[in-house]
Amino acid sequence: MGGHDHSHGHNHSHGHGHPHAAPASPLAERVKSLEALLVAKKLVDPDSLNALIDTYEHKVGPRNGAKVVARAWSDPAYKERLLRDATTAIAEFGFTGRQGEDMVVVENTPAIHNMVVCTLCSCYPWPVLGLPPVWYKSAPYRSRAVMDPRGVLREFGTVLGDEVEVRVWDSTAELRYLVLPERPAGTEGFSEEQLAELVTRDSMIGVTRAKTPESVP
Amino acid sequence: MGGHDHSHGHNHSHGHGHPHAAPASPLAERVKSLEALLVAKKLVDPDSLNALIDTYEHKVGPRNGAKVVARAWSDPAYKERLLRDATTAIAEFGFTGRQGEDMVVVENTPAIHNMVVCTLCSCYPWPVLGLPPVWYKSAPYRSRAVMDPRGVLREFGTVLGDEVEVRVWDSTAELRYLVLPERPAGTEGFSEEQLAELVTRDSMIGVTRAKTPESVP
Amino acid sequence: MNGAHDMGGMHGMGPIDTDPNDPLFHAEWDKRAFAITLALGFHGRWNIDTSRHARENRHPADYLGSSYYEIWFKGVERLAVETGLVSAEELATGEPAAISQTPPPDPARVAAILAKGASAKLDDDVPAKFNAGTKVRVLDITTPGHTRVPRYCRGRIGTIDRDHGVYVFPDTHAHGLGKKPQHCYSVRFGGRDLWGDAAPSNDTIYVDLWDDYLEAAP
Amino acid sequence: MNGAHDMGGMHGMGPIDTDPNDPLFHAEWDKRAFAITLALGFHGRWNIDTSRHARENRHPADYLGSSYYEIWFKGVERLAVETGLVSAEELATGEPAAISQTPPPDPARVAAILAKGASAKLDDDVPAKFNAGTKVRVLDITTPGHTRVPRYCRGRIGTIDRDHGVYVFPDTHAHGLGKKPQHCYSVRFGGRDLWGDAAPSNDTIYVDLWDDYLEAAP
Repeated sequence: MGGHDHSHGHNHSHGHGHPHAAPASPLAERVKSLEALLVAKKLVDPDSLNALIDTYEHKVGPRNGAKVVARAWSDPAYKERLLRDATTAIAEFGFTGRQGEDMVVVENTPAIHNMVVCTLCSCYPWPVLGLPPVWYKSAPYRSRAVMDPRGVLREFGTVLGDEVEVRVWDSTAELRYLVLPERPAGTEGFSEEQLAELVTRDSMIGVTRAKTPESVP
Repeated sequence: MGGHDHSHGHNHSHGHGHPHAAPASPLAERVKSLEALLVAKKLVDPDSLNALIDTYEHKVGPRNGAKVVARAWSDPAYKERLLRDATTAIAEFGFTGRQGEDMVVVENTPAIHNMVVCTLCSCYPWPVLGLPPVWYKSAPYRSRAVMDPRGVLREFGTVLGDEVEVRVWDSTAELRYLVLPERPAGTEGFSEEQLAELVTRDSMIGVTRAKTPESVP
Repeated sequence: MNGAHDMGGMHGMGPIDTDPNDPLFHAEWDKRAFAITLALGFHGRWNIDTSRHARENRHPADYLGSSYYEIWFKGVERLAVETGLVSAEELATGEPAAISQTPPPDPARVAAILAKGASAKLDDDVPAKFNAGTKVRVLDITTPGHTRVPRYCRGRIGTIDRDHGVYVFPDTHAHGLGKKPQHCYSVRFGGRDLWGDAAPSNDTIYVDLWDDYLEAAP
Repeated sequence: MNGAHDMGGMHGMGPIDTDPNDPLFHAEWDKRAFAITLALGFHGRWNIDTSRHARENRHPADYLGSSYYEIWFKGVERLAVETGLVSAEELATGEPAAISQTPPPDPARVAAILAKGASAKLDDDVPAKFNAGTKVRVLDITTPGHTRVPRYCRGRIGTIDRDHGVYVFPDTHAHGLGKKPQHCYSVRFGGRDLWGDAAPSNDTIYVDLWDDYLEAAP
């Protein structure tokens, strides 16, 4: 398997903007076959595989990040800690570890809009956001976020004034970036739990704003 | 058909270093169908299609360029004209026109080795060399000729000393480049016809040297 | 556009098939695709820059997954429809809805048409911005449209090697925006100026570039 | 390597599917491919840079034509064989020839392993070459190996925004050549310095880059 993998026969339609098309059956068979081999060789434990999937399907996801954001909106001292040393401040919630070992939080303001991309692969802050959405890993987003960020934002329905500075963070190293969205107007007196309801995954990647109170039923 | 063509189903194996694999049958059908349509609409004349194919399969090819090179090797005044104004000097043979309207000839010497590529598509001097070979149009050659020319030359069996300057000509405009290879040793007294036998297509692209008299039966 | 066609400097494309006896055409359909492209071009509905853009302007997976004449064929299909020579419905059904009112050239004239060609060199009296020997920097222009500046030389500093004269400017010509006559030069780059200090000191790369792509080196 | 994975600045990739409800996994096999990759990684036979290179180091047509977890799966197949965890014959036949002598971690420990992670930050006392506010030029390094400099910023001039501290250097770490501890910075580029004057004047792009990628701006 050294050198280049020139395997043929895989379903090329995946590359044409339809990454969630039904998989080519031969690939599903190859995955199943490798898993069986690794289990038979006692290299992996099936319970570990299930635990890994369960963790990122059900336990670790953007609700973690929403709690961090809601506290930063509520507690100026926490926000100050978060912007100064994000890793430690986020660890106060117990959100630590893999693909979030070293965190940076960047703050959106009326004058500055931040967004995050990984042009080279799919780096993403797992402990606070879970696994990245398909679009974040896709060629259209990775290719254009650094070159035409305002066009990308418009595609997400986010229209910025020309006077707003756009800052794009390309995650080329092991720093993982979380955007602190602007706190929506009309949320005075909201509890952290109420605020967290307004914080979406996409707003913490920086492609949308947080929800407004009016938009939440 | 505006915008991007996302057609699926073509044979992707062409892209994996096997550009001469048998074509996907649906593509052959599409070509046949378009030709029939264009003929029925009286937009193309079948005799013209045949004439075009016949021209570049049988009439225009690297033997043209070989005549130019052989004369430059034999006639110092011609060589001077060729290097000063290649278009006019080549037109003395009647080799003119499409994809050779404006020619440049670059001369190989013991100190300088020239080679030609078109990284952006497949620009090539048709009147003197005919249509380009598959490798010239291929991703491996186009990607590496400008970045690792000595490695590419080694793949063609052409090993240069470190002291030799390599000049790569990327045909990004409408100038078309022909390499004047070094005249091989041991060809004193050869006629132009004999010399032309030593001039290969690849030597005029600059990926090999001209043949030696010993190598020709 | 920054597309898959802009291949200079890419890794991973595999070895070169250097077979000197590899045939020019590998199937009947690729001969026909080649000839159709040239013959339909005789109608003058597009120029060489338009047709290059019709080939390169596609999803990189499509470009890299297509054979050479497959790309030509997809390009001519697109051009035929975009210029109205063929309707989208005719292309889909293969059934002609109308006969062309402008006949193609007589087959007897094909050889003469090819021998004449169509030079992109112009007689316009446009002054050159640079002289041979001048150091220039390639502008960092990024356009979704057609351009002939390879990415590998953008932002890099080179030296004007020779002035080819005044030529059609492809970035406008490909999009129906005129010939914008201007000088085209051969610009010489040191291999190390493009690829870093690991490149041999005596590799040089010559790229043909137009005035609009260049500025005086800072 | 300059591969298809280095996507910043490419055109033609089509629209973004912005559906906020698109599921993380789309088939059973991609969940399993994900979990296999992490679980096999617990053996410590490769690091994150090795595994990134195993995914990116393939023909661009293969990379662009594969779905996300398809690339992960091809990567872990390659790593398993290259590190000897699985033989090529075992992979081909699916039949185990030998049982592993080093057991995988207890499933009960998975959560703790994930929560601990593996920081690439190092305590080594290495001096920083640059300070925040310094103008730097990204070196024109071209390597067939692993690197984390996107092509779009090579040769460009930016400003050190902040010093992240000392980190593992991926170019050596991916190839078993050590951690080569050095400072990693966030480097700020103006959009116009990367894409030309048509870019908005107030677009800024921050790229994390290591000392070995940078020189003082000329």
